[in-house]
Amino acid sequence: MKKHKIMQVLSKKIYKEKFVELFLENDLTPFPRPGQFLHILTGGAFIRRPLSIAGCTENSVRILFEIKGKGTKKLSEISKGQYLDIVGPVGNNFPLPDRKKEISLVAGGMGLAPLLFLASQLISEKMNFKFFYGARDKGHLLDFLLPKGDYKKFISTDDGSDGEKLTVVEMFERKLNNEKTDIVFAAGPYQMLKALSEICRNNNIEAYVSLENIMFCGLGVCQGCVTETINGYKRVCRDGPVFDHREIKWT
Amino acid sequence: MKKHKIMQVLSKKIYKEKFVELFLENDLTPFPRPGQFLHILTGGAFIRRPLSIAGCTENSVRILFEIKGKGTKKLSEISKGQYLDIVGPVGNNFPLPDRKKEISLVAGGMGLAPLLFLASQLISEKMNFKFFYGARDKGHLLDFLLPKGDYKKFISTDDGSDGEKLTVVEMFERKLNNEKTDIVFAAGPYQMLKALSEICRNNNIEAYVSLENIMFCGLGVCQGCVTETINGYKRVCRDGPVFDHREIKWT
Amino acid sequence: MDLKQLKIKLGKLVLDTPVLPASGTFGYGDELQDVTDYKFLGAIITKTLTWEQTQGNPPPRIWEFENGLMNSIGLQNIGVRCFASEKLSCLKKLKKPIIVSVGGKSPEDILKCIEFLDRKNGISAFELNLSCPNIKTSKIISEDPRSTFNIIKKAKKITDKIIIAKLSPNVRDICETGIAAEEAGADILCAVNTYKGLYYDWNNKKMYTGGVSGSMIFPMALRAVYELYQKVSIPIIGVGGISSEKRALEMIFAGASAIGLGTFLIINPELPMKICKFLIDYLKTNHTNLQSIIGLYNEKRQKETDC
Amino acid sequence: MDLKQLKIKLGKLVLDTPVLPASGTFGYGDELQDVTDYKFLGAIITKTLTWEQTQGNPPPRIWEFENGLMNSIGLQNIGVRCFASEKLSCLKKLKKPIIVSVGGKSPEDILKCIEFLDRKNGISAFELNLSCPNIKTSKIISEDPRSTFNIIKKAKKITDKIIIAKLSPNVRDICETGIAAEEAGADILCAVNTYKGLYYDWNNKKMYTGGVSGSMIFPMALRAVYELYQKVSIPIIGVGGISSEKRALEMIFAGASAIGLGTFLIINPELPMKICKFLIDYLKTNHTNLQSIIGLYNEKRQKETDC
Ligand SMILES: Cc1cc2nc3c(=O)[nH]c(=O)nc-3n(C[C@H](O)[C@H](O)[C@H](O)COP(=O)(O)OP(=O)(O)OC[C@H]3O[C@@H](n4cnc5c(N)ncnc54)[C@H](O)[C@@H]3O)c2cc1C
Ligand SMILES: Cc1cc2nc3c(=O)[nH]c(=O)nc-3n(C[C@H](O)[C@H](O)[C@H](O)COP(=O)(O)OP(=O)(O)OC[C@H]3O[C@@H](n4cnc5c(N)ncnc54)[C@H](O)[C@@H]3O)c2cc1C
Ligand SMILES: Cc1cc2nc3c(=O)[nH]c(=O)nc-3n(C[C@H](O)[C@H](O)[C@H](O)COP(=O)(O)O)c2cc1C
Ligand SMILES: Cc1cc2nc3c(=O)[nH]c(=O)nc-3n(C[C@H](O)[C@H](O)[C@H](O)COP(=O)(O)O)c2cc1C
Ligand code: FES
Ligand code: FES
Repeated sequence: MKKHKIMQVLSKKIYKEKFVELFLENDLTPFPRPGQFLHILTGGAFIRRPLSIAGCTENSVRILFEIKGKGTKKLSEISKGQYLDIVGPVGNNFPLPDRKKEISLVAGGMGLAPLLFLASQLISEKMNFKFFYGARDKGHLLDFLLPKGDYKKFISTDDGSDGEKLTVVEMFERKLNNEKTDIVFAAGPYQMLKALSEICRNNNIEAYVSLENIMFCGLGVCQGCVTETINGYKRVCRDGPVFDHREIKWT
Repeated sequence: MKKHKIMQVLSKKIYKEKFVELFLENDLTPFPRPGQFLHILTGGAFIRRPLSIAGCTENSVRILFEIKGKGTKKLSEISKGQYLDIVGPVGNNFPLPDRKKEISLVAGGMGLAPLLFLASQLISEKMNFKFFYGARDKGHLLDFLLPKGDYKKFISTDDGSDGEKLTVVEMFERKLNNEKTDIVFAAGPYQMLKALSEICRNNNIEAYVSLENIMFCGLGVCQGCVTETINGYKRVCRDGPVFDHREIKWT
Repeated sequence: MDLKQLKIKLGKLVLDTPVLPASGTFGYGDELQDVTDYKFLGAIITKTLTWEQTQGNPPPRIWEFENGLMNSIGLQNIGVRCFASEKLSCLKKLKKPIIVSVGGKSPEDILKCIEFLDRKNGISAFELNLSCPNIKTSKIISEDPRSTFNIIKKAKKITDKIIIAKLSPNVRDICETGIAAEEAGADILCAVNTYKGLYYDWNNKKMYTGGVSGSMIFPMALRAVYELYQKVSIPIIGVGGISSEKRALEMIFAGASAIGLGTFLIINPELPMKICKFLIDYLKTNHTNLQSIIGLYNEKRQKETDC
Repeated sequence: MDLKQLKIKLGKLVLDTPVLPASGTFGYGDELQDVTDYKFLGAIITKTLTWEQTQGNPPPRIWEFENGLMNSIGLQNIGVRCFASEKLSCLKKLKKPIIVSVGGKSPEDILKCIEFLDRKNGISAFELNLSCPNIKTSKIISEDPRSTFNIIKKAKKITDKIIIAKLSPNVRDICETGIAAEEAGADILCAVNTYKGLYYDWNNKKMYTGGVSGSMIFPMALRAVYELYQKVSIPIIGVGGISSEKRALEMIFAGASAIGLGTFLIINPELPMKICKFLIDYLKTNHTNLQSIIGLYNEKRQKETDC
């Protein structure tokens, strides 16, 4: 029984009313890698909810989520000191890239969460990268959560209320000439990833994207979360959530 | 739409950890009579829960309940200012007795609730009566809630931790010689009422008892709450909860 | 709230709104006036009546689940004759179509009820309860297409009033009985009655059988209406676990021309009002009308059967 | 915790505990070792395998209710041959009886699987999935007693291994198929698979069909086992909505010799442990043994069929 855990909430913060950051006692084995997620019983919904690991130290695990519906609503009401029923860490992870490559992280909306973890890892590995991050509007922008470090940040909002008035994918494309990219790590809504995939394909850029499907088991045993790939249906929870963008049959 | 109400909690008290008294804004029509009850959506259980009206003024309705299971547990967590979804007042009532009769109220456990209301009514009508009240033990005894007034009180507990060490029915029987009774109004557990009925029958005492069956509609339309009587199945929620004890086929 | 646009015709049965009470949680029809606003109800329906007065099953009769209820009332009722003499005249004053639910231990009993009531004024339709799981002495008629066909056929011979066949969901394929009912001449189908369930009481160590209703049966009831709508062309009253405005509309999307509220009429007496309001808002926002949204998302409905 | 007293024989199938995983939420059998403690499970069971590798249905495949789940996986699996070469050897190391669930689009497909696997070592039993509601190209075999009888009869001819018939609850009377299975020689019944349901998705305005599982189906599943126990004498594995220790025991009281956990094995991976603990406590407090409490409160079981 290594992956089913009851973990204590160490601290909780709420940003802009609908974004919640929890630090949990780190009881996870093996040590999580960026891209992996926790499958959490929220109390507000019948099945667990998948949330990316947004950061991890020896002592604590960080999650960051938007209040969307019944599950995340209930989860947002938890207090410091209370416990969460968790399965994790689960899923695969972003592959660690070659040092020599030009790396870009591209986050749309709450796709920020897994990329925060990846960014911290790259920083501690002293690897260079660029961070592209876009949100709907200023009220949805959590750029203050980006880790400190010596890397370039590009911020956009769909309505221009902060940063550039572009989608994050448009921004990424426009900068391509000046900001060379060999490999992309991306997370966010399906349509955003699809658009990004197209650009990467056209520009011959390697890209790994993290998908968000509805999940039941989160453990690879129920076949509930599949996405269509060129190799047939694959489980987002176990074969993913991170996929080489060329493998996915975008719909 | 007169009997389906959203009523505000005016105040709340908890006694001995498991007994809860709520005063609700009195929005009820017609004005409730002793014996009637409210059918309350607790939030903790699928169907409503019936609770006797334990008192009533122009401005407020009082209920008094023991935390028994999921419904009453959830109900006990309500706070002043919050609202309850209520159907009521429903059920029949204790018949107002003849002034010339010797009246006894006999309450076992939470049977206290409807009899508190009846006692207040008798007091305000300036009618004389005796109050017999028994509980399991001291921890279950709420005799401090008995209304002030010039009437005789007899208190017992099953284990003798307070009052006489008798069941309330035994106590009632023993006092019969000294404390003449013509008519009894009783509420409490089924077995207690059954024993009391036997005594009343043997001593030719008139008796009205309030039954507690599981109820769905509380309105007389589903036939779910019936009890067997000499006149066939009768609905406890509508034909009762108060029955002439001779009508009931005790099981 | 302008209810006019909620008027709907189920064949000859004209309803002010598509929101109906379900049989068994509405008493004999006029008892809930001080609890729910009848304005939002399309018709009155009675508890299932039998030829003789019926005692019903011994208590307990109600058991509770997290999201539903099990009952074993056993059709306790005053009998059709007593109903006709004591209740019917009050119902007429409500100025709504009166649907009388009839049932019994045998097809003959049911037909006797219809024959007797057919002579009374003011009744719009008979709902044949072919699906009560709680009468221990007889089989459920609508578990069998032949028996369903036979009783409807006979009923149609003795009355010109509208015949609604209330179907059991405890079958392999509800279309088998639905089609049988349609072929025999039923005017309307009502689907579904309760699901056969069991409850174990830890207090007295006893098992109780009964019929399960409430939100927990909704996905199955919705499926039943969806399947029926693809195979029959008479209107369907969708019943089973409707607990909210959204679920009422889903039932209509699946193919119901009207919906019935049983368990949740008691739990939330304001639900008829809320459903009417929600429907009106939906129709307005989507520039459509009630008739057009019946079966709207039931893509499999064959065009041929659409008449 | 002394598990010895939870040992139970279902005919020739000997289980360390009566708590089993249900097919479809346990992968190919060895994947949940880092989530739930296998010590508390009486056997290993596989996802239903088909002769050819199966793609399954297009996503989405999972929908959620307040107290349950609907799935339409469509039997995605690697196929029996790949299973035999890649998975079976790992399963043997677990030292538990291995139950292989087999299914397919036709009876022939199922029989082919059994014929092939019968030659492999280490398999204790075949569970014939006669009840998957999510294969759109074929009828559910166990909706029909004759088809059920036929396939079991044929299966018994080609293997000496234990045959478990997994039954559909989407029938008029599950005893009809249960008896057919028994008469054809089935060693054990497994009841029930999922209930046919429908889900409407407001986001994309689509209706999805699937099979409903989880707590909401428990009273119906319990009833199915209760009815079967009165009519058949082979052991029954009770499955459907078991969400707690109490409900596991209720299933046993109704007549199940073992119980299967599907949905709640995922929701609460500690449930097998909790059920074992609860059972042991119950047996101790009541000075009894597991065998004696099977069907204990199923008062209607005929003494004659008790063998
Ligand atoms: C691998 C993975 C990692 C994720 N990481 C994060 C994260 O770090 N932060 C974050 O804010 N969100 C994350 N999500 C999305 C998050 O899981 C959903 O927002 C959440 O499950 C919504 O639940 P709810 O009960 O609040 O909403 P619901 O009331 O269920 O519905 C709201 C919306 O969310 C969708 N949804 C419901 N359940 C799921 C599910 N299991 N998976 C995906 N979508 C669902 C519904 O289709 C609906 O449109 C992640 C999803 C996946 C698959
Ligand atoms: C007319 C009437 C008036 C009542 N007045 C009072 C009162 O004033 N104060 C008070 O403390 N209690 C009163 N009761 C009893 C009260 O309704 C139950 O204690 C309460 O419903 C238990 O609900 P629960 O969800 O907390 O318990 P549950 O979790 O449901 O179960 C706990 C126990 O309560 C029993 N129970 C459950 N539902 C009902 C129900 N609807 N009716 C009766 N018993 C039930 C169960 O069989 C079980 O043994 C009255 C009951 C009736 C019928
Ligand atoms: C207490 C109760 C009594 C019922 N009595 C009847 C009845 O007399 N006749 C009938 O056709 N259906 C009866 N039903 C079934 C309902 O009409 C309805 O078909 C079923 O409950 C499913 O709908 P629901 O989930 O909205 O309650 C009864 C249901 C309940 C809960
Ligand atoms: C996601 C999922 C997949 C399933 N796949 C199978 C399967 O492959 N074969 C099978 O016989 N039953 C399958 N079932 C049915 C379960 O084995 C079980 O019979 C049913 O879910 C009822 O039990 P539960 O309520 O405990 O889940 C599946 C159920 C679920 C939820
Ligand atoms: S959610 Fe079960 S396999 Fe992915
Ligand atoms: S609870 Fe419905 S008639 Fe009494």
